[in-house]
Amino acid sequence: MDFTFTEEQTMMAAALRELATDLCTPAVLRQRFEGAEGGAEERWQRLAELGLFGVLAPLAAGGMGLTDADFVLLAEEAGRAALPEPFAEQAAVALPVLARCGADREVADLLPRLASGTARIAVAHPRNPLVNVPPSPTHWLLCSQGRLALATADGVQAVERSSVDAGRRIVEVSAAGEAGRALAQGTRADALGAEVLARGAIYAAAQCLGLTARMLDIASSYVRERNQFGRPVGSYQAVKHHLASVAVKLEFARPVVYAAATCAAGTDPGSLAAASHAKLAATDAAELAARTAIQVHGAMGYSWELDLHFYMKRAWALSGAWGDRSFHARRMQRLLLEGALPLGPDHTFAFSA
Amino acid sequence: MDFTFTEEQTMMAAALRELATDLCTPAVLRQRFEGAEGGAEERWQRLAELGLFGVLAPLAAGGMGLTDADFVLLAEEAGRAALPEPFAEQAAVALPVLARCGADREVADLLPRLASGTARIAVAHPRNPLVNVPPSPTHWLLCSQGRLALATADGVQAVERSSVDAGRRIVEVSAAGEAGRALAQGTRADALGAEVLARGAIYAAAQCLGLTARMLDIASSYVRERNQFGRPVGSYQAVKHHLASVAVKLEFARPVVYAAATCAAGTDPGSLAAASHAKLAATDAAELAARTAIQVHGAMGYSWELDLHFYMKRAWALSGAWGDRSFHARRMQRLLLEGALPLGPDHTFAFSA
Amino acid sequence: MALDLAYTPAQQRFRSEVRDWLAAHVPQAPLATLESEAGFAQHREWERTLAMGNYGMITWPAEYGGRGANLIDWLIFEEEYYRARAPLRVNQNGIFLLGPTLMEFGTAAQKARYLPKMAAGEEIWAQAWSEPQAGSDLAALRATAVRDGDSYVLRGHKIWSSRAAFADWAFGIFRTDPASERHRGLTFMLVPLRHPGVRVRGIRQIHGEPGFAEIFFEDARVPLDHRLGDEGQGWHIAMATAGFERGLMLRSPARFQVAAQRLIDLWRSHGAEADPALLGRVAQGWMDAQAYALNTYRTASRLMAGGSIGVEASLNKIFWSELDLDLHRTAMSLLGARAELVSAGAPGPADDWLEGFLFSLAGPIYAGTNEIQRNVIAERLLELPRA
Amino acid sequence: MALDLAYTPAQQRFRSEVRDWLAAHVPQAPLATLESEAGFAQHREWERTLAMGNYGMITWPAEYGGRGANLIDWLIFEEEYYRARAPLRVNQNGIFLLGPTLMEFGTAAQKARYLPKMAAGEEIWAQAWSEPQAGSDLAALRATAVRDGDSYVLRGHKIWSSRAAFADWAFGIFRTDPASERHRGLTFMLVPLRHPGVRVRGIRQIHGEPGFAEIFFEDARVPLDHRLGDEGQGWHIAMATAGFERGLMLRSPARFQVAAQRLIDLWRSHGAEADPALLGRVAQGWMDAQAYALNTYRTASRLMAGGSIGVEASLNKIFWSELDLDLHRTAMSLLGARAELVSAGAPGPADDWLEGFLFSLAGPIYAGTNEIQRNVIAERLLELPRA
Repeated sequence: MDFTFTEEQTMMAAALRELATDLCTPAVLRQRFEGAEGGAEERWQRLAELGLFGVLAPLAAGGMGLTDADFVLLAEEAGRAALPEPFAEQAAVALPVLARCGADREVADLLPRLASGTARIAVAHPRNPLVNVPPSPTHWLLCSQGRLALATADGVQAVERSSVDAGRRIVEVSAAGEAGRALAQGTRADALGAEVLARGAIYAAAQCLGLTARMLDIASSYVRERNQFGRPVGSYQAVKHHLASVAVKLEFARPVVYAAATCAAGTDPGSLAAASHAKLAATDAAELAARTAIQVHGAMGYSWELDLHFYMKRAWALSGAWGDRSFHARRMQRLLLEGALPLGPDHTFAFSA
Repeated sequence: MDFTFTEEQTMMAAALRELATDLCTPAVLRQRFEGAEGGAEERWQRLAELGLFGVLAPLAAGGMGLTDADFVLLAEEAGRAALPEPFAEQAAVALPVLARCGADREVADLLPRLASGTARIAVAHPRNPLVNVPPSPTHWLLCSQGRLALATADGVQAVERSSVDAGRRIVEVSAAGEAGRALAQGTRADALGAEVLARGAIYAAAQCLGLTARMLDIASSYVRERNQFGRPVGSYQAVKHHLASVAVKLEFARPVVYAAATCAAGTDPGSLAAASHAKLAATDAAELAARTAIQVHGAMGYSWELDLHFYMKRAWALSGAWGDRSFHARRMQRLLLEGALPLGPDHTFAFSA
Repeated sequence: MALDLAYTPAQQRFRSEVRDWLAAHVPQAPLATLESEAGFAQHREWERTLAMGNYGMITWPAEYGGRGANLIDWLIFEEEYYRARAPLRVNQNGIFLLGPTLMEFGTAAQKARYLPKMAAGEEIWAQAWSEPQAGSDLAALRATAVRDGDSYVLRGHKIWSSRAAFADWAFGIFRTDPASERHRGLTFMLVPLRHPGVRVRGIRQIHGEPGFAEIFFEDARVPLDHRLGDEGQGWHIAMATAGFERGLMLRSPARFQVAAQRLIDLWRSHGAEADPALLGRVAQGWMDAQAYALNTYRTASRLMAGGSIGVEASLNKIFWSELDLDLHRTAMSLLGARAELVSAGAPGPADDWLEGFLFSLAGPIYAGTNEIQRNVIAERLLELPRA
Repeated sequence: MALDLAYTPAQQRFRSEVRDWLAAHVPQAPLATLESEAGFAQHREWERTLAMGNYGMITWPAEYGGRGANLIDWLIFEEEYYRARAPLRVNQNGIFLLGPTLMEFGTAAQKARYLPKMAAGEEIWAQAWSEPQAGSDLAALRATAVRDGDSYVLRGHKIWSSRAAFADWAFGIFRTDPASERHRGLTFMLVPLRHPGVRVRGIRQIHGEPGFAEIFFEDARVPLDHRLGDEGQGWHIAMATAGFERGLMLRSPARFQVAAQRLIDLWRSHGAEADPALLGRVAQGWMDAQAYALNTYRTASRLMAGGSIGVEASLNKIFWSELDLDLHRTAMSLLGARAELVSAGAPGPADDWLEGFLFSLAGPIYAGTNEIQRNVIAERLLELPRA
């Protein structure tokens, strides 16, 4: 039992933060919001150079062979930077699930290419209808009821959609249940689809942690500097308490997301509960952070010129992605009432780690 | 259309406030909490002398023949004082409903005695299982499914119960559906029972308004005087904002309760919605006031010595009386979704006034 | 008998008249956004239509182009207006804020010059209060209007000016005594926006549209009669204008009642898959909109009986802004995965709610932040000591 | 590999041992309330039983009567303790607060005198911090301990002293320099409660029981060796004690996990008639209790790896106190009309929840109000400026 991260784990996250500091600045996000490419290719290349697409890939596929405990801080950093690309979707949703289908020849060929970032995959799931696509996608992983399919990019009909979060490029897939070639069907496909959803939810949650921290930073910096009525806005107790409440939410969402990452592959009730709990706790924190950050900025927070809105909008978008609040809340309620989830103080870690 | 009270209405309320200032002091409440009678008889007499039991009674029964619009401020004052006796239950729940059964000889005889306070009635309803009984009750009004009955005090088996609000004396009735003599049965009884419940809810709500105002006064006074860290506690912005939020709740609960009083006798969907809305809004305000008042008092608010807890406890007790939060919330949800309640801006007063 | 909540026959007749007129005149197709030049022109045209029906500002006295209607009539008018889904009022700064201010503080010549064109929808007004360093703290403003012979020379930078992008005129306060501090030395000015030395630049808001503008005054010269009231009286007049803003006219309950009604419809279409807790929030939204409407009638009755509006304005501001936010947050939750969608062009329900949600985030901020309003309530209503 | 959330075999064995021991020793019938003399004696007896099993203070070093267990073991112990519904700890002021303080600041003689009796459950300690005019603002205290030859003479009035009604000793800070102000001139004292010049009076709380007491010092004379640390060092030592209070030991997640579990049971029995929104609150209660447990393991791991606890203590305080309040408010809502019932004597579910609800109201107040904790977070973690 050890609930701390290793130095290796935090250093890998620091490397991603450094990358983002160079290539995912607010200025770059602004370009994305204006419709430009905003350095997407370069970011993808640099992620690939750092080997980050392969963190969870088997050594045999050229990956690092690490675990979700090693990935979760990376997703948090991606969130902190509002990274536009579906990095977690490729590296920590599609790849580990595809790795379970490694007996399939095409999949076996694809895994090293996904791990190196030369292949680029988008992931559709009924609970994630608006798909964040990588720049120049090569493949699709398509989940639908009783079917898990792999498709090449040209084998999928996707329509572009416009989001309040213009940082990402989202599309909607039509006839996802018919496109591509089935890798699994029936209950096996549903089990793999459930893992896709759990992974999507957990890493969306991790991104929300990073977004929350970023918004809290932006807001705290602003109120330290901004003066009204002769004193810094941040010296008013009401402003302090608003921001402190965000800090509390963040502090207690973090361990929930980290714990969920350790059972990202689990399908037992405890693991499902952990994933839903993570999604709910982290999106709640991010939504509170957004609401609070704009409030303490005053009219300034409402302007396009400030960077704050890039992060707020990502938070709102992720809130609905990979199972919205209703989906996870209802699932959690069901799990708590059904009796399969062990309750009580001796069952804090009632999930398959 | 006039949403103000007349001078007569406010003066009558002022008279009750004066009575309470004499006879329903915190010292008296303290006696009640210690198990003593605490001047109950004298209060009842004085209420009778002022004619207040007869406000809604017909002139022919020796009453004032006034309307619920004239009574609602009286209930609010009863709440402000945490009046222990079931004044509203006799004067504004039982009496107007019994007046509809005036063809019954026993009822016709009873009405003037209720209006003068010489008879004293307790009211049981399935949604109000814990009944606040008057000192030396003479009668019971018993509502059960398909039956509205009148009983004499000795015809009812009631067991004393102990409440966190020891100001009132509450009992639970066994076999309410069999005691006494039926005045109405079937759908007519149910309609009268529904009016009993609506009236009980509306006047419990009105009492909660008064309780909220009282707790807000107590807390505001305390924080004006109490110093910590060299300045009044009430000068801290966090304390200010807590109490201001209570003031907002109170301001917007008031018109809801007043409007509901004007349709206390209604059985149309708008009137039922108004009653449930009143109960929810006023108990929410009172619960927030209680929580806030104790918080701004610090440890002091937690002590028996301070008067605050008399009012907090009444608020908690009334919250469950005459339909608890769940009952009214579900009824409101049903009314909003069923389609019988007209919605939209041109239907603000969609109840039978 | 008071606490009489039935409409009089005259009030019922007035409602019917308004309903009939709106049914005949409200444009069938939604107008383009106020934040585009074309849309602004369409809204201007609608103001002219309203004025022709004598519905432009029914509470104004007849001499200034109104009907002298009372506040209950105003509420009825607004209920019907929102019920008919009639367009946003581009003229609101003029008719609700500057109009009453001019009636109270203007000279006869000023009233004659400005009010009829305002009433006719011919001149549209912008607010010009805030400055970059004077947001919540308005007394920190620095823009100057220095007297020079028969004119004032305006210098400075106003911001968060609503409607200014396409409006004709703006009103605001300027420092006529450059050495003065805080509330002193300020003067209320009326300033043409298409004028030498006046430059307007739209501010993109988080939804990407320029809902506000900045106004740069670079030695803009206006005649002396563009001053309202006396020199140094600006703060006093501005507070009166702010009083009108906090009054009952601007923030109609009807708006929230319509939103609550739409939210119930949204539950009907999306509730089957929703967290049951959201139904509670939907119902709470309706109840709060209803409470706001009832309280507005209560305040209107009180004002008509000779009362005045004081700290109630702060209670109102908090309540409607939090209500609006709650309604839209609930809608966003109900829309779930699709809440983020902007369906540019064709407005779908998600689109309306998303735009409304973004707008609702501003509610607790503008017209005095809710933090400031809570201070006001604590200090004025509850008599708590200042820090 | 870190972020490893599996218990080691040794930890699993320890859990089994604790579970077995508790199953054999926890009294079958609930003890009488701590707030009665008889109940206090029963709880004292239970402390002795715990001590005999060497479970009294497992994290204390062996030399002082503990097992030198680490924080993860402590959490496991607590989980089993709450799972077994074992009695409240009457000894908590001693073992969690004064014990560690003595180990850090006491002389060898003081440690030898006090720690073994504390460990054995023979002497029960009360806190004596607050005074009537010094609640949140502890530095405003006025009680004095004036040196007179070989003793200190204590004068003053302490309040909100937990356990004091029946305890043997109290610890607190007194002003040894009567001319001093605020944090200076204070000294940490150990005071026998059954002693000439010391008078204890129970304070009835809102539930009617004397959970706290006042202590009046009327020229109570104690020897010099009742001083802990140096004269004038009192504030420093008291802050260390407060640090132990804010640490991980006192507020076990297990307590809230048991409450959340009971709340789910309450929904199972009362949910059919309940507002569906309450199910969301029930689930939120479980999730928050779970989050609190996970975060406690996280902090424990960090502390075991050499970290220290700073502003996290304030984050914790807010979270558990609001969680506790939410759990009990939800239960009260589920109990509906019967929530107000006190079933004196026979404890039914309503009774437990009502008592817990009243207790939970104190959570956001004691051990530093949540308002003060939010200030601390804003200033220390977010680096916002002081007012």
